[in-house]
Amino acid sequence: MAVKVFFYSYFKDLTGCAEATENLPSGSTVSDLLQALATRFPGLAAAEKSVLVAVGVEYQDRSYVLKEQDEVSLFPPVQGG
Amino acid sequence: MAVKVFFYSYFKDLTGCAEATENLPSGSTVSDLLQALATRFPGLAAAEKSVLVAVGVEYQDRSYVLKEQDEVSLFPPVQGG
Amino acid sequence: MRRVLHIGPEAIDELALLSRRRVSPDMGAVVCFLGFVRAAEDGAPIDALDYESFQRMAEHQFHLLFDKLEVQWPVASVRLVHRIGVVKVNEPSLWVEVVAPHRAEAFAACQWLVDEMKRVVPIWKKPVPRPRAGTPAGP
Amino acid sequence: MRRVLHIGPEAIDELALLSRRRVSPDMGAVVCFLGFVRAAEDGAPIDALDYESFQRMAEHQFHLLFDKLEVQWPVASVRLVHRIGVVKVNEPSLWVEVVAPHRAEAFAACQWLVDEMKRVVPIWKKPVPRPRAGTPAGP
Repeated sequence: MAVKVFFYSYFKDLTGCAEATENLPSGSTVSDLLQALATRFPGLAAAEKSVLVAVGVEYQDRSYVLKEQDEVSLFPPVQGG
Repeated sequence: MAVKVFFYSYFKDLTGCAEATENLPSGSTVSDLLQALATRFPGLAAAEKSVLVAVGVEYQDRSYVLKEQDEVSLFPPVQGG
Repeated sequence: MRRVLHIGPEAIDELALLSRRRVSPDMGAVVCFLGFVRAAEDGAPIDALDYESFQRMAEHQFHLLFDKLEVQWPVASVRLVHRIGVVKVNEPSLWVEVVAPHRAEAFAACQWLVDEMKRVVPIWKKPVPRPRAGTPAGP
Repeated sequence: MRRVLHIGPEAIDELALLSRRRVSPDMGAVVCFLGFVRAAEDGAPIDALDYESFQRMAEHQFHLLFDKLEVQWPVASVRLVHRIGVVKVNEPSLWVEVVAPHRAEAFAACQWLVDEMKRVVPIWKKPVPRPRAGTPAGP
């Protein structure tokens, strides 16, 4: 299945793009997605521990099972205010 | 010695006046003053436990030894804001 | 620390106060508090509160609090206005502003100041009762 | 509970926000917080902060916080404006106002909201460095 991924803040610099699509076997988790992305974007791998993950507009943890059409956002710790 | 006393808030209603002068032996304390005033203003006696005492613009407790020219203010718990 | 204190009968002019705010470039946080007169006092409906102050002592006690505040927190500015006399329901009787480098100290200092003020500053309030409709005036 | 939320690039217009404040007669406390951009970020002088938001999620997360706030405290109104894009040093990036019956809950709710926002709302900042005088531009 195809999962759309969006990057925010300096993750756009680490990956060189604002969004990407990753093809994953069905049943894949956020953790699987992060592994696939780490291969494709080595810059992202170094930041992996601090990556926050949202699916749609909700936070999800690494065990979340992805579904077709899910829009995943990856970003560093937030810093509003 | 003559000590000037000022009343604030509903203590003016209890005593019927905004200020009074009390003659006390030298060496008298705030406690002595309150006793003398309780005789003169029975309405004040009932409120005695909650009376706050200032000499000039500073809070003082009941053991404070009064001096000639001291201006004593008596008032109930404050309620600003 | 900048200190501005006013205790007086004028309505609190928030816009004028805002226009005189000074925040230096190393300050990151401003906390303001406004206290409004509520429609009921001790469960009874009121029209207003009538505030009285022992003016000279109130000013002195506020400055003692400012002294303590300055020692406890790195506050750049504190401004406080307390209205006295009759303040109608739904009008502010108290306005406080604290400017500090970070939010934690701005919140803490502002809240502490209001709490302490209510403990030591000689100001009192008297409810101005709301006449009950249909109730004839007393004897 | 009244909720007003705006996340956008416009300068925060405090006077306009004040003019739209609503305090019902049973409310006794208003607490406002303003966050200003400070002249240094991590020890280095800056000209500004450039804020980015994941807009749709930021709005959703703010509303989740408002939901939680409303359960914890009897707040009548919360209004929050977060500026995004370039915000210069000494300009506010955040404005928050909480209206509640009493001061303790107004302070607690306002401070909690700012703290939680900084934990969960997807907004980020990038320093816009201040060019050092006499330093030639890089290659």
